[in-house]
Amino acid sequence: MPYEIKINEHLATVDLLSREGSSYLIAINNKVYELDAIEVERGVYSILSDNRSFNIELVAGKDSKSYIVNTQYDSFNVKIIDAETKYQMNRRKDIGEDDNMIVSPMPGKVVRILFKEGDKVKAGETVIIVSAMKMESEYKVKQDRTIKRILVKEGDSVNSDQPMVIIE
Amino acid sequence: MPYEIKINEHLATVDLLSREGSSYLIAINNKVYELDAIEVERGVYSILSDNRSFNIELVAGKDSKSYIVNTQYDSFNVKIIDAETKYQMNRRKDIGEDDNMIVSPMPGKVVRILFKEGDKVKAGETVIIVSAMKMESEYKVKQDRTIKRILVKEGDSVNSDQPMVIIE
Amino acid sequence: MIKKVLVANRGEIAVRVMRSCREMGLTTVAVYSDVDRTAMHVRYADEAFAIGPSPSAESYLRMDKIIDVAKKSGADAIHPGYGFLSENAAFAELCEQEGIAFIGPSPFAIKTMGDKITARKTMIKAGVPVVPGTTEPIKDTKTAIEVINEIGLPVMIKASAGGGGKGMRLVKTEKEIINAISAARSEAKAAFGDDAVYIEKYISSPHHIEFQVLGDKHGNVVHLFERECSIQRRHQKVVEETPSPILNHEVRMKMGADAVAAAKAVNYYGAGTIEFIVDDDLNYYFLEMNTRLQVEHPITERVVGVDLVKQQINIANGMELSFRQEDLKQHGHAIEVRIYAEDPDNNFMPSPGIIKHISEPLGLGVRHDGYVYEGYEIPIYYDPMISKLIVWSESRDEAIARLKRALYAYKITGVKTSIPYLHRILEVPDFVKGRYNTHFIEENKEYLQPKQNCVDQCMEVAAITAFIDYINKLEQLQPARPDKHLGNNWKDLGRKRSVLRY
Amino acid sequence: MIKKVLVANRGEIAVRVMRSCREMGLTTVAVYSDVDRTAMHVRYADEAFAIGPSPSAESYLRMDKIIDVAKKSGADAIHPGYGFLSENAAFAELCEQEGIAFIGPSPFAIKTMGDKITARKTMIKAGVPVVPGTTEPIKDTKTAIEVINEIGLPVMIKASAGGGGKGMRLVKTEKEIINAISAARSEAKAAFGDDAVYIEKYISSPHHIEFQVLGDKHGNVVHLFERECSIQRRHQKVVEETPSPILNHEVRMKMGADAVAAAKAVNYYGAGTIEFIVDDDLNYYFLEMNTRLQVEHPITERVVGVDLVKQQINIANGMELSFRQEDLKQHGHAIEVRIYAEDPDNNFMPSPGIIKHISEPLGLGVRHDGYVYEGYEIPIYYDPMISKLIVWSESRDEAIARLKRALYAYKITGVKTSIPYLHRILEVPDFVKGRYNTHFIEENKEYLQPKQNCVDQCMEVAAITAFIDYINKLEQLQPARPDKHLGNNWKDLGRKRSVLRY
Repeated sequence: MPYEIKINEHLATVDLLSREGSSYLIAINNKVYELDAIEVERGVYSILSDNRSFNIELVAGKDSKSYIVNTQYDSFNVKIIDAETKYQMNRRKDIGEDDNMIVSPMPGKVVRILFKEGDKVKAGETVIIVSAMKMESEYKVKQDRTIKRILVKEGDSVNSDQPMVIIE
Repeated sequence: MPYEIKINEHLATVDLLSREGSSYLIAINNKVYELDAIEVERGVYSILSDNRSFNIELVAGKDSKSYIVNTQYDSFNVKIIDAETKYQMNRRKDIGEDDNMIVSPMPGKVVRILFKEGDKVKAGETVIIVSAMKMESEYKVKQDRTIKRILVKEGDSVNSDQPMVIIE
Repeated sequence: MIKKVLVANRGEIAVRVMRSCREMGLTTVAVYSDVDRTAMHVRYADEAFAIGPSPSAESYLRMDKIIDVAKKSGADAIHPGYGFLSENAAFAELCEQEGIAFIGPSPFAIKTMGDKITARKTMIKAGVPVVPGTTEPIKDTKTAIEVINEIGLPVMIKASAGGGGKGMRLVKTEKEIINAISAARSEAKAAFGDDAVYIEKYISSPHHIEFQVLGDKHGNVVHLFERECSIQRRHQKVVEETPSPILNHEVRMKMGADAVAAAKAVNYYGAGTIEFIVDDDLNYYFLEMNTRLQVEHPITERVVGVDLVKQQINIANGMELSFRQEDLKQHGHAIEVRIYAEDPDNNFMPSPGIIKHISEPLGLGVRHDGYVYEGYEIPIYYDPMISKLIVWSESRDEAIARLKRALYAYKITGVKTSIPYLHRILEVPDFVKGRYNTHFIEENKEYLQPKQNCVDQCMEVAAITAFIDYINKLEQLQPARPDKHLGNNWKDLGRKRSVLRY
Repeated sequence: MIKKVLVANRGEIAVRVMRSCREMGLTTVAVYSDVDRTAMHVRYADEAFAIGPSPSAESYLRMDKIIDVAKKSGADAIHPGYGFLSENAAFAELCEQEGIAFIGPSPFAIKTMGDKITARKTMIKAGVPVVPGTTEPIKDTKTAIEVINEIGLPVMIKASAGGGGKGMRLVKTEKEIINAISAARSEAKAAFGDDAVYIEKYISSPHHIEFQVLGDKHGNVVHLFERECSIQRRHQKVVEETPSPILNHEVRMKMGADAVAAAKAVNYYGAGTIEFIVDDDLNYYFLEMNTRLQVEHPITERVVGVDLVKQQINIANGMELSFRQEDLKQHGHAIEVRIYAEDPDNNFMPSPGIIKHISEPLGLGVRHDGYVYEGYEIPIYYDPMISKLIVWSESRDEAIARLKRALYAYKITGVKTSIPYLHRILEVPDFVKGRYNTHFIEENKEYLQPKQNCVDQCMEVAAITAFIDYINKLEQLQPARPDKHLGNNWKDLGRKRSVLRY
């Protein structure tokens, strides 16, 4: 049974053709890989493919189907798309995309909010400043936007992944 | 509820008096310790007792009640003795003590067996030679003994903790 | 003689100081804030004492609490590390009053060098070259404008009490002057409670080169050569190396002699650093003195062969320096990079979190000074530096190759790190040639952009690995249900081999 | 020029060789036996090829398979590491025939030095002092007795083809002679398929001191000074250091010149080691030459500042040595200890198994060459060495203190290691004074006995920690049942803080 898989912004089809011990025959977009894969350390796989040696680190994403995958020099976001995921992806579209929220990626403290609800902001303008680890981070919008709701106030502590501002 | 605990060959009584978060008040043989204990790495505890800092490594023993405990320079065998353990200890005495077996502590190959069943061996004599990791290890008896049963033969592969010879 | 040392710091520097104490047979005492109970310095020390809540103002900066622990524990000396109380003259004085040895310079030296304008005057008196500019703090905008007109543009406006880039403004054109002055003053006021500024000639194409000095309490001062620290991002050093690729023997010796003169001008004892600004023609000017151990001290230790922390302790013990200037030589080349918990591909956003996995680089010519371990959570309250990687080799080229090799093997998951960014710096032609100044990062933005190094196969292998992990985990959750679609020959043996053995 | 190197080895040395290859920009090819699929050298290499079952005779010693992988992968050179095929002249010849560069000496040099008697004759011809003894292999017991009577007791009987202590017998009294000869011969026959022995004067109180040499293909040979390797257990080195605490400058220079003469006598190129036996009066005699990289090469690298693997590769490339004898100096003091998976308190029983947890020592002056990682299983098929810890410092005393500090921080659980034993060696007065010979271990048995260092509190804390772990685990297994006896104030917060955060 082939799975759909999302690698950064690319979609691919992956299919397990056969397996014996740690040897896998896997097709990705109809290209077939024969490889030996062993989890040698917690979250670290040693992969031999065509005698090339790869060390691949997997970091758990938000759910059991999401991974951050680190190769030697690069990092990819990989998501396995099963039926449940597809359903959730469709549903999420209805309540607004992720891009419509400014989310704090880590714990910190809100230093300044530069706009109020209803304000129009231009591409590149800073909306909110959060301080963490002795450094202030400015969160900007990439396109012209309108501030829909502000969920925090100056001085608030925020947790990681906490939505702070909803924009549209 | 006090527990009995065996440290190498010593027996002690341990009792948890109170606990708050990672702070423990524990009596060992009526001597009271106030300490802060946190498992900081898998199997490694950081202990602060009377402001002294200890790093204690715990390695699982044969069951969930047995530990090898490593302090900075020493290593102790610690066993928590609950009702089940007491029962097993009594039972084991009936079928012969551990000392009455020569056990291979690691995987290897039997190179030579120097006696046969029924032979009498003198203290310090080698009974069996096992090879592993490019080295031959000789297993001797500490006191005058009689070979009761030999469970392996020369050339056999043995696993770790496999009994090889029963003596009496 | 010192027997028990309280280390009033945390992170890698606390552990590094304790290592030298241990080698000297001294007992170590750690202090820790709430969040640092599980930090490595607490685990490494012989004794550890809690000193309060996580924000440093309530713990690591609380002189009273630290002195209190010193007394309770019977510590006869305090090593302040860098940052926190290391350049606080009041703290050094307090230690003195309480009869505890402060492992650092005299309060007088800290005070004199801590104020940029006093330091400047002292240097002029000592005959050490300084950047043309004001000698008095300027407290009003009008005087500032006059002075700028006198020195001539471009100039740099700096907070008198400042450091770390706060309250600094570059003025290139006349029309920027007024805005720049008021911005610098208000920033200085906010950051240091003092809006006095001073104004200096701005050196375009500047190199930041500093000299390590050591002085004892008997008036002997030597320098341990230079460190080239021009690669900076937002005034924070990123890569340091020694010897500097632009110095020659003659200028090095002259600068070294001036560094010694600078230290002698304040009767300096302990370890200190004289920072110089150097232009492309190797004209150099005194910038400031750091009256403490520097983050980048290991490259000097490696090339000169001296343990600077042990020297600090010996000096605090009143011992004379065991070497003279002519005994010291530079051997080979050392480079240090600082590894931060930050996301270089996302505006260097700090990335606190739990270290899930770490593989440290090993082998020939590699020194690693860190403090994190698997399962450790990097807290949000302090500097996000994880570790310092220091390499040495006979030649600069080989040192760069070795650093690349070490970074290749250095793996941390759980938090984002600056490792990929450091890799890119090492590839920039200006760095490879050793031709760079403090504008390096700005001028090489293009080179420093994230590049996708692996395409096709590598990306596909990455995706497949995630997929394999997913189906394996799925399999483990459903042990009873035979998954027909998982292919043939599904054997116990194979399954055992492909899961982690713990 | 070499572009792709096959490393025909495993363990720490395979990884160490690959590190230097990576620094030189060379692609690396690993070979592995069945059990080594997950070994670090496979993970570190760019490419990896399976070569058969786990016993080395069926994999790492199979020349045909290794040559086959070299061809398949397009490797243009093979580095043999140490052990396995590194001193196999037939393999070096085979590489030559197949047009693959063997990174090592010529087959002629390997052959000449590999046979102890030929080597001895060659040395006598070259004017290098040798231990008084036979020059011809002795194949019968009668001749052996005659020769022994001629040389005079004590003598050492050694297998002609031998090494590693096999087929060796010390004879002190007349009545031991016959038994010793027949034992040595049968052991030699069993180990090497050749029962020829030779007989040498036995040096009581001997020091084992070896000189590192490097030769190029243009006839240049230099030495990189000595390594003191007298601390041996069952003829296996345990601690090595450089400089030797007993040599003086004059003897060092004379021995170095003889080492160079020894290498030149076989037109040596590549890295090699001349082993000398030295008595208390600093009389020295050629013992043997190791025609490969030694386990203990890092201490030379540290003190002389040369990457020996890179030199080997440059030499194999036909390049001339980039330095002359007078360019080489010894800086400071380096010590290496070998960490084995063995139980020093139980007759040094090998202790294979899974590495459950490892904390590697870091910081100033510490080099660590290892290959294991958490979750890795040390196999039973090969040498049980886990890693080498190398420290450097300005002085020998400080180097010993540093090594103690590094061992203090080096933690491995899952297998027993020799770390506690090494600690004890560093405390032995004879070692501290630098007054030791190859009888060190035997003569200091008492000092090297396991000592219980911690009593009372420490033992009680150990027991309590196990108890805490036990009650915590019990608690986690019974989440629904509130355990009344577990004391008051049982709060979620506290529980969270005291369990591991992953």
